[in-house]
Amino acid sequence: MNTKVNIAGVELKNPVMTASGTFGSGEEYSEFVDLSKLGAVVTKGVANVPWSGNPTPRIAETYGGMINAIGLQNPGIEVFCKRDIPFLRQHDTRIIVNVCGHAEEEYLAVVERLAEEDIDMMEINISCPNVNANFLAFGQDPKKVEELTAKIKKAAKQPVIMKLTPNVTDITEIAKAAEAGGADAVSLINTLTGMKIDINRRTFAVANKTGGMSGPAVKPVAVRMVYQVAQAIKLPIIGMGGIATWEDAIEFILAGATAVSVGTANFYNPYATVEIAEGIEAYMKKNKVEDLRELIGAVR
Amino acid sequence: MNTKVNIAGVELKNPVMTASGTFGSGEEYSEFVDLSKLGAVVTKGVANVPWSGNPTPRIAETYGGMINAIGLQNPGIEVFCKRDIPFLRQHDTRIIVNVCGHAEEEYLAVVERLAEEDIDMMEINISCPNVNANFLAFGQDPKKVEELTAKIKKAAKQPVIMKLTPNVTDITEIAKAAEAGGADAVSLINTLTGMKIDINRRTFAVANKTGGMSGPAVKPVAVRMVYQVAQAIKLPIIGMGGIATWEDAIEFILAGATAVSVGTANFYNPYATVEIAEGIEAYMKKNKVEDLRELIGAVR
Amino acid sequence: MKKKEQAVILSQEKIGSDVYSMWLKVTFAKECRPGQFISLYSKDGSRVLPRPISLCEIDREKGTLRLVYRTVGAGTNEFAKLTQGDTIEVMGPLGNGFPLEEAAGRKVFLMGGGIGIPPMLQTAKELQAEKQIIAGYRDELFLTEEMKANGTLYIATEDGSAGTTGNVLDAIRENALEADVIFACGPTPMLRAIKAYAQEKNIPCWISMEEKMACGIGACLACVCQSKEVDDHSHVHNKRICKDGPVFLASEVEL
Amino acid sequence: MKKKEQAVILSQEKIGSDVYSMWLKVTFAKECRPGQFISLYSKDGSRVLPRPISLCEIDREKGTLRLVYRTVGAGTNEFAKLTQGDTIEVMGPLGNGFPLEEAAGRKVFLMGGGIGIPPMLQTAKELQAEKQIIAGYRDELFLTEEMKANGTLYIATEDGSAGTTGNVLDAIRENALEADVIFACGPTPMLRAIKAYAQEKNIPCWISMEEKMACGIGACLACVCQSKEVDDHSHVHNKRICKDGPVFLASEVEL
Ligand SMILES: Cc1cc2nc3c(=O)[nH]c(=O)nc-3n(C[C@H](O)[C@H](O)[C@H](O)COP(=O)(O)OP(=O)(O)OC[C@H]3O[C@@H](n4cnc5c(N)ncnc54)[C@H](O)[C@@H]3O)c2cc1C
Ligand SMILES: Cc1cc2nc3c(=O)[nH]c(=O)nc-3n(C[C@H](O)[C@H](O)[C@H](O)COP(=O)(O)OP(=O)(O)OC[C@H]3O[C@@H](n4cnc5c(N)ncnc54)[C@H](O)[C@@H]3O)c2cc1C
Ligand SMILES: Cc1cc2nc3c(=O)[nH]c(=O)nc-3n(C[C@H](O)[C@H](O)[C@H](O)COP(=O)(O)O)c2cc1C
Ligand SMILES: Cc1cc2nc3c(=O)[nH]c(=O)nc-3n(C[C@H](O)[C@H](O)[C@H](O)COP(=O)(O)O)c2cc1C
Ligand code: FES
Ligand code: FES
Repeated sequence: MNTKVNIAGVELKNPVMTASGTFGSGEEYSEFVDLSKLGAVVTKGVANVPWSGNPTPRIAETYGGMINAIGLQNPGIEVFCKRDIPFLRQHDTRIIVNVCGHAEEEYLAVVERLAEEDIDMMEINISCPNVNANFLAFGQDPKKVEELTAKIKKAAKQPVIMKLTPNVTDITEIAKAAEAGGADAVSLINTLTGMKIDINRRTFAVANKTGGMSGPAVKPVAVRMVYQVAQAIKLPIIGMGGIATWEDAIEFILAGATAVSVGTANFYNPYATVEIAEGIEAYMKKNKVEDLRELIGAVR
Repeated sequence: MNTKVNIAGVELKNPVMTASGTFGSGEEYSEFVDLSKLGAVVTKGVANVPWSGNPTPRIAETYGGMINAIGLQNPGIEVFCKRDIPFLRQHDTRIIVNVCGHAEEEYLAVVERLAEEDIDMMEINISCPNVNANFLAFGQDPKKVEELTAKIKKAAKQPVIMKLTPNVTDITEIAKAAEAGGADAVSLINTLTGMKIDINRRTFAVANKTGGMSGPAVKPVAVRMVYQVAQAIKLPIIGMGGIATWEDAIEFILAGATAVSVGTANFYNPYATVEIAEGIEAYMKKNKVEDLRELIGAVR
Repeated sequence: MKKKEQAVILSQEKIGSDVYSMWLKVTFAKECRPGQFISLYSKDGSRVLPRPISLCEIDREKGTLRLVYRTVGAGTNEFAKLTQGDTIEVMGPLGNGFPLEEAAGRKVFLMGGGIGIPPMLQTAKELQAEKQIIAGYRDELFLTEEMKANGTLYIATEDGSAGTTGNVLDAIRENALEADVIFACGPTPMLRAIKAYAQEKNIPCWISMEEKMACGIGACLACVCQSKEVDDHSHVHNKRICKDGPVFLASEVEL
Repeated sequence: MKKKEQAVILSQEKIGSDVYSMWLKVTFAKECRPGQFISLYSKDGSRVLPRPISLCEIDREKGTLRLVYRTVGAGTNEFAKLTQGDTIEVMGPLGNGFPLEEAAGRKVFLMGGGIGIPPMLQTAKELQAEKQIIAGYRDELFLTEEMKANGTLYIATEDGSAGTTGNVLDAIRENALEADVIFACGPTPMLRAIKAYAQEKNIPCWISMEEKMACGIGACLACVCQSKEVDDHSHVHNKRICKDGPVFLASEVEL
């Protein structure tokens, strides 16, 4: 039975990865799960310099999920390379570094710095506010996406995954732009922009007013977008958004995902990633699926 | 204490209405609630001729919500005018007729037919697939929205509410288009496009493949959009999307909604609408809010 | 009048490897008819839709209802864990029920397949007629004693472990049974076969249908089936199973 | 090592009009320290985030923990309904706890305000020092007997119904108390005032802080507070309350 999948020439032992920002660089969760049992660890977004992130409260619970406005707090690429990559390399898993920036130069600085590092892929978070475009995200403008992808691809030594925001009219247009720019894969979905108001304090539940919604509540939107993108482009897709069980993971794979990321679910089940990897295997055994790849995009 | 609100010159006794398609034309729910206690009843979408809707299964449960692809089944405007309007007129509530169509002419036919009818407002569902634009919805294209709004306003004898779809990059752009076209109010959100795959049957959970997601799970997206639109235009806003309790209703009102619609919640609590109206009153009493209008958009 | 209310569980019993029997105390038992159903609601806020379950028995004196259901997913598995004294949100009575008057005094088949068998019990109990109850199981039997007490019971099992090997129609043939009227409930392929049989024999046949439901009362148009004629309410060829059904004259609906 | 597991409720008691005391059986009690907390999880799938609750007492022999909490929202109200024998998902032990070694043998204030009082109980039980426990309440008292058994208890109430009228600092002044070290837990305004007092008196002061949490283990960066110095982990002026705290040296964090 084969659970291996291949993304841009990088083989993952199984399709289960972590969603950026929900798993740090793996250290904290390594008390709960053996990182070597995961297809890949995707790290928290890292920028060229340290970012302080947003004021608190940074999160709020919502029905069946949460909103967060962490604001991409990170220690900067230097510390990350010295501390987090060596930690992850001790484990038999793939390392995917999530990259953020406020402007093209910032992304490129990180991508270039990563060239010499022992990492397997990078994932470019294009939902970051674009300081040069009134804080609309890069990922909402297909032209910007294609340009940025092309520039990153030129600078990058490792395969590039473009991570798409769901806050768009037509996700296939954005996915096609990433493909046209030369991306090796796409991942989706990042968070849905949401808001919660605390009616007792009569103010916003997160200090940033809006936040990114994640968790089981968003799954139908994510599955729909993975399916649409799978019909629109040829690149491998990493699916995420509300995955909490192996059933959820299979649903994304049937919709067209080659691999899946587990995010918010880690918060209420720190064993989720490994349980999902094991659940997928059990499902394959029970349903006599010889090769996981048979399931990818099998529902059309 | 004043709970009355005014939308385009129409006074509602309280801000609680029903969400189109979840409440029929009120008859079925009148076994559970006194329709005269509601600010308005918004009817199921009606077209110029009867529509058969989609094949079954038409709905599926999702985490904290549901997806539906009813496909706007309706008996057509003639039957509607003869049967449903007289039924609703027996109650002391406002009648808002939700209108759907596949093309401009179809909308206009309904709007014109309604001119002579005793209704209070109409709500135009622009999330319907536009047969003249590859089945993208009218509501995803600001130019189309402005055009359609202008034409409807010209034909309409009653105030016109444009009902916005959330499946867009920038909801304020669409809201501004409705305002520019002359709309009297906007309502939002319609359903978020979602998908569910049944991993046992290995097929789509609803026959139509995709469906519209609704229920408590979508509330943060809805609140965010109501807030954004409230900052962007001057028209009154009817807020909806996951409202199930009076707390939810207050949250929408604080975000900028003048009135609120209750949809999916009716399905699991047929008393929800009246409970919410009563809950708002109790909240006002407890917090010494003399006039509900003080709360509209009070969180900024 | 329909109500949504908190019902109290009087008893819960496992009567098969995945079949449960539950008695509930409700305020509306007096208004219930055989073939109707109630909606059950989950206590877990992540599940917002109702689970429709048919009435298996109605005790109007005591104000109680019996439900017999199979655990197939999260909702029914949650219900199976409830015990005496627990409460559950229910809405009912829903749907039309079987038209007993059409069968009174006649020779009747009451046909149930699998988890479609339970509604036939109260139907049998109330129907004054020559009752031939034909119950089709996969393997395990349930409710047979109660059925025997209310009619002549014929059993079919797919695995041949009891009665006729095969389905309910095989049981009819094997026992050379005949009837003037049919009431049936079960999976769609079974209903389709029964409809064909009734057409062939030219006897009136009422079937109880299933579809995913949201409102349960006819407002949302989720649960339609196709009707032969343009329906009076919808003005298209659709009938609402929750309100116009779940029991339909087989000749009037497409299966 | 941290664990997430199903804990069994050994007892649940209402000890105030909205304050509950619960004993839980867990596997990790031996590793728990005063000032640490555990995360509790709702059984309702619509609520996915943890509810962090401080350890009020630790019985390492029996492997049990006591929590004392106030019902403020859906989660805590759900927990309050649990009774003996029920189970609840918990994760722990979390956070750093109070640095008992910094106070051992010295003259200490253990200051708790409102629902910040409970963690002071286990702290008092374990600390070998001259313990002056100062507990500030709005009106209703709770845990006073247990506190008295583990130190000299001074009470302040906002409504003046017991002890000093006012807050914990008013109680210190009224009783002319002094200390070499402070451990404190309570609402932010109280902590802010205590920090100022400690600064003025030039005594070391550790405070336990609160923030909304998602992971509870330091991975998500939800629960940060501002630190004076660039933090070693974050490399910005942020410390994680769930992992680097909840107990911080007051002079090192901004309030
Ligand atoms: C009129 C009617 C009467 C019924 N009577 C009985 C009965 O007496 N005993 C019994 O065991 N079952 C009966 N069913 C089927 C029962 O409703 C489903 O088995 C149950 O809803 C499954 O819920 P779940 O959460 O366990 O499964 P899940 O599959 O997790 O449910 C997911 C969603 O699909 C819906 N759903 C799943 N299966 C069905 C189905 N077959 N029909 C309608 N909705 C479904 C659920 O209500 C829920 O909204 C009846 C169905 C209908 C329509
Ligand atoms: C380290 C720490 C220790 C705590 N110890 C105790 C204790 O011993 N006793 C006690 O009664 N309370 C304690 N609290 C506060 C307690 O966590 C909240 O009262 C509780 O989470 C409220 O949950 P709810 O569902 O009832 O309220 P809701 O307001 O419905 O909760 C909604 C969301 O906000 C979060 N939240 C609400 N209030 C707080 C808060 N004050 N701090 C952090 N998150 C919050 C909840 O966890 C949940 O995610 C502690 C908090 C922290 C951070
Ligand atoms: C607390 C939090 C922090 C996140 N930080 C990042 C980030 O740094 N970079 C990124 O690309 N996505 C980030 N995300 C988005 C997730 O990686 C993921 O796309 C999203 O949460 C949907 O998956 P889920 O529902 O499984 O959480 C974050 C999500 C959460 C909840
Ligand atoms: C079953 C169903 C049918 C609907 N039909 C219509 C419709 O005919 N016209 C329309 O404008 N919106 C329709 N909607 C959308 C609702 O009016 C509402 O915008 C949406 O469901 C969000 O609100 P809720 O979360 O409270 O349900 C329908 C929604 C549901 C669930
Ligand atoms: S379930 Fe709504 S019409 Fe039947
Ligand atoms: S709650 Fe995640 S870092 Fe503290």
